Amino acid sequence: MTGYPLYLLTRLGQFALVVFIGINIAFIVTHATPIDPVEQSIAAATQFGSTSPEAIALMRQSLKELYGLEGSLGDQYVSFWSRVATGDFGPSLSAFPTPVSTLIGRALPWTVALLVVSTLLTWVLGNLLGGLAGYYRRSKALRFAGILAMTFHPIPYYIVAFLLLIVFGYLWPVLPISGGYKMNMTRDWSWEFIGSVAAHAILPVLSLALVGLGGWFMGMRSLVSNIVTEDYVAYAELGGVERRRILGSYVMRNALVPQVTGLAMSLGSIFNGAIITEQVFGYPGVGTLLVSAVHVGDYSLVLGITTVSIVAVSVAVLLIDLAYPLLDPRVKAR
Amino acid sequence: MSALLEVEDVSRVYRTGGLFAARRVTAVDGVSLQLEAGRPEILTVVGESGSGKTTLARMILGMVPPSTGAIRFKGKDLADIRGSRARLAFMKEVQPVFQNPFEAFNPMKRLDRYLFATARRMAGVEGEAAIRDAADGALKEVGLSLAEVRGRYPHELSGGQLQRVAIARALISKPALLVADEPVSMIDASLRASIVNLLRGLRERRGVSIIYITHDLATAYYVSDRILIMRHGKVVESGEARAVLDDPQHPYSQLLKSSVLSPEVPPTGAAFHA
Amino acid sequence: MGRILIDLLRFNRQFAVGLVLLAIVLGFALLSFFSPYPPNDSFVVPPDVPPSWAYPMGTTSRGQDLFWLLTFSIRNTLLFGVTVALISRLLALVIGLVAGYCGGLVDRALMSINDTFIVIPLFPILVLFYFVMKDHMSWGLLALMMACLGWAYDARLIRSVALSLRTREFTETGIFSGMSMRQILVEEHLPYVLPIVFSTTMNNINWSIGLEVTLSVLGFTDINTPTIGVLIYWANQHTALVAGIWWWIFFPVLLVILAFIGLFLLAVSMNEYIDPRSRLGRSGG
Amino acid sequence: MSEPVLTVSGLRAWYRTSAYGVSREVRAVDDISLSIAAGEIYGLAGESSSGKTTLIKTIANAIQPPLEVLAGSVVFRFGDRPVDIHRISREALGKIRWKHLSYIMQGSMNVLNPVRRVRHTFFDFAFRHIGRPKPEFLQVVRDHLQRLHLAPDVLDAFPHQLSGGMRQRVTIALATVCRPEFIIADEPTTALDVVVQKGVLAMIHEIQRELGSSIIFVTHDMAVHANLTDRLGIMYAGRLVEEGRTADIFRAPRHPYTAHLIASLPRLGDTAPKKGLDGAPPNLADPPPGCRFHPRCPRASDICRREAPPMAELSPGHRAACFHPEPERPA
Repeated sequence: MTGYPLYLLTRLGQFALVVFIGINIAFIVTHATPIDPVEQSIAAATQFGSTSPEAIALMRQSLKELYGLEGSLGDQYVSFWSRVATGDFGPSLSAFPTPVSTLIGRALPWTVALLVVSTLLTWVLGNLLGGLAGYYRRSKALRFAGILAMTFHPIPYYIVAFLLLIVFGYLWPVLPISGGYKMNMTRDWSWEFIGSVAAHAILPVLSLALVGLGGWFMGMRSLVSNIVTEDYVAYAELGGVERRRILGSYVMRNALVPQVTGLAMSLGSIFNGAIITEQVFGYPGVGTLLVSAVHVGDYSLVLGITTVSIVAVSVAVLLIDLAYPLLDPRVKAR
Repeated sequence: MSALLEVEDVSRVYRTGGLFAARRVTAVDGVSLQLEAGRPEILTVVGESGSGKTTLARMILGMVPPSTGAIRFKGKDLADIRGSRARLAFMKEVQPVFQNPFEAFNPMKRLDRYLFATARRMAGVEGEAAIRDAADGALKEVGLSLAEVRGRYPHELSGGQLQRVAIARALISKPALLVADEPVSMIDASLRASIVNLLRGLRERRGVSIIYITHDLATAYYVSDRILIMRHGKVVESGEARAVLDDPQHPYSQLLKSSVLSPEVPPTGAAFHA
Repeated sequence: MGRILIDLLRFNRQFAVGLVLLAIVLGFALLSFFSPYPPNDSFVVPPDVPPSWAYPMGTTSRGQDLFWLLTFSIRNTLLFGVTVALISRLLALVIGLVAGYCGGLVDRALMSINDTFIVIPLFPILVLFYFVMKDHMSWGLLALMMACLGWAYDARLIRSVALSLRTREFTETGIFSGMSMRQILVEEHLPYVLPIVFSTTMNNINWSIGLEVTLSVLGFTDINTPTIGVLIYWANQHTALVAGIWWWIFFPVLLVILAFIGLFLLAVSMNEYIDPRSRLGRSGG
Repeated sequence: MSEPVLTVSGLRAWYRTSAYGVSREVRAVDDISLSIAAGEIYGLAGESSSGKTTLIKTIANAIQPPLEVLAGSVVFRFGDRPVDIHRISREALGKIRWKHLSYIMQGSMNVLNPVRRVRHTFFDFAFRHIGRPKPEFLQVVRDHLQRLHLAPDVLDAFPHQLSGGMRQRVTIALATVCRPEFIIADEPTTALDVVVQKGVLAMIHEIQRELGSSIIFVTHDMAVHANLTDRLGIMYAGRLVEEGRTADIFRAPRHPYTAHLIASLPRLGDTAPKKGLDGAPPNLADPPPGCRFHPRCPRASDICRREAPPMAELSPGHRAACFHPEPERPA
């Protein structure tokens, strides 16, 4: 077997492995706890008010089922997987009886939209500027951009988002700093609503972009300064091929290939960044949901979000991997 | 007469690809050859890129196990050599010379350390003075001396000198067999002849058998006793070197020979007029 | 090694700036040993005093002298980063070198697992971890957890260096000179791997500090050990920004940003130094 | 005799590097003059670090730091106007490249863009010179490939789908599609297997005779020079040490270095002992004074250690830079 089918099989195998190991880590983590999550949940749920002992006993039983703590460890493992496979994490404890899957389903589109917009924007812009900076090494403006990239890139998502919050929330309050759209607005497809959504997305997108841009910028710049020494670039220059064509079709085009692999590899950490940023700006995605679930002690929701995150990121990586041969014709020959 | 080296119907298949799917490439396909003990000779393996000649050399050196078939050195199957003691005993007798002399030594380390390590570990020489003497003796054999090499780094020597050091190192343990993989292809023409002469001299003076891997028929003709022509992992023709090269029988050998450019200006002017 | 450092200091501005930034941060952390107050004592000074000669960084609403509190916090934060980096270095080095040296199926299997750890989103897992540990969560446990999850990217880099070293002829020369595998890995290969280990260490410290700060600010760690993140957490709990206690936020953020940029510059300059092209430019012969 | 197509005079090109406090000056090309006539194949021979690659880069004006041209000129004459390739504008150079002056690189290397189909590479390099609409341009390319016995489907291939020999043939087709007057060929057959090498050399020879182009052909392989080139220049340690008709040089080399080089060549069917040359080529960052070959030269005397021998014409069309040349051998 050769070519695309071989490649396809390899990537699908890798996808399965990522999901498998990821879910196992989640299982191990949840079962390594020294405390009893059932008792803890009951304590959390009953701390504000008196509940009758019968109700608590009932709750304990249903929680045990819910947590998959019934039976031997092997049984628990099997039931854990069956819940992952069906996407059924039971009802949320904090928003009882709304199923966890409904809550995640409501939040996920916000996160996905935030991720897609900010990732595409940063990736395209970062690669473009980085490519130019690698090719036109003497440009002052691009050198300055390099210093900016180097300053912002190492700062973690949380701090950048926090700084933006301070600047636009307290020092110069021109942008909405919280929520996904204006409160009390009806959710329809009116221009007003879309505008509000866009305005609320500016700061989250910006904070993701500030961190991400630097990474792609520096990665692309160093790739390009390597590629300009390749023989095919030297040859095109000897051939008098137009500079713009050399930059586009020879240098950048070849540098894009590893940058796409890089995108697939860093999706996990970009996702981390997104859910952290959401929390800072109270954006109604899974990040905010996750943090509030922890605060209210909603075990099923936390577990649901973790597993959905693992699967979602793996799927996104798989999609990039499957599209990769379009960019690199050599894959088919490997 | 007993055999020094027996290569019996050896093949090597490589797997490439990821963990979940792979494809197979046959590099060496059913090759057999034999060297007699007590009758040192230079056996040349000739082939173009992809002929499997380097894989064959690596299998004889025990660096790559064969997929099928057996290699025996002095009657002992290489597959049975296990443990570091047995490995060392084998390597004492079979030593390599590599293609790129600039790569054969760690650029960050001094050259003499390889000579001393070989003397200490492979030849079992003990005592600083004796180790230095062993290194010096081997270097003299290749036309250098320890004084010229001691404390020097690889980049301070030319390719020809480095290749001599590499050969000297291989000689310290007094091996019965040298496997030289394209030892002159990275060396400048003005230095090449002396390396090739050195190999010839070693067979005569030291009684070392040499497996000489090359793509160059002209040097093969100059040094070899016997020759093996490989293509796509298979041996297409073998025999006494001059006989084979003077009158090749296999169509591929004939093609190979007719493709070699002679370094003479043809009487008619350029060769490609026809 | 000493010459390399001097060369880098003299000729690489990024390295020099990085080193200076880091020296400032480190010096500040060392001051903690001279602190007049234990880190967890509160209401030892008047609360909410703006920066002044008496309190150069002001005081918190909990009556702590921010200057001295910050020395403890940055020390713990750096210590956390170094701990994670050291443990994960061990994993990354062993896995990277073994995969590279052995090659073949071992390499493919290890790298598949490796790529998995690169891709998996760690933040939700760490949150889940906190969730099930709650009060049992400690600084050391979190460091261990993060080290177990954060070695993969660096193992891949180390592996690629080890893989190319394995195929270089001088490795074979070493083997046929009778050197042992340990001798080859330590004496022949380690000098090539060390610079990349150094640069990945810096990046890994950055990464772990970043996650620690994030988790702490959200309150998802042990909030009784003072770290930069915990400091900001308490500031947020007291709505310091709304109350106008800006210094409570400003100084920790500034200090940790200096640390991030300093570490990053060291990593970048080291990377440039080990880049074969720039190495070519300064080799003799 | 008509004006030469290429005149190189007094060319000096050095590498100057400074990194981490180590400054170096490598005198890769040191005072070289030569000229190449129309329709001639000029061979350039030399070992590694003889400066031949640098000379070629300088002639092609592919000069990147740290390489610097310190003195001398490289003048091409296409038509009736001489152009100094180091002193013309970028636009003017762009008009000359490929139309008049093209280039063939070492085949093993990655000279074709790996993610671009061969057809697009032809467009990139040649379309603006041929000046015809697309379909007609493609027809020109197809006809040209056919003339070189290449199937037109190679146009649809990616470089990795072609074998090494095929890639090199495609490069030759690319370099000749605009029918240039001058072709620079830099080790075009070095990485190829002998069987393929022979075919590629034949192809170069055939197209050269057809177009009447001049070629400067660089290789360290003396056998290739013997069979392909009309005239030959031998470089040693950054200098041209001998130049003449290829047949004359092979029959009666005058410079001791050349003489040794030719005598030590292995020949199929020849087992007579060959002598090696002691020592090694000098480090060009610190070359020996006087004649750069003197430390290895069997004929060296005091003057060789003090002065650099000038290039002198020893017999018609045969020059060498040596105070004690090998004796002349009449044909």
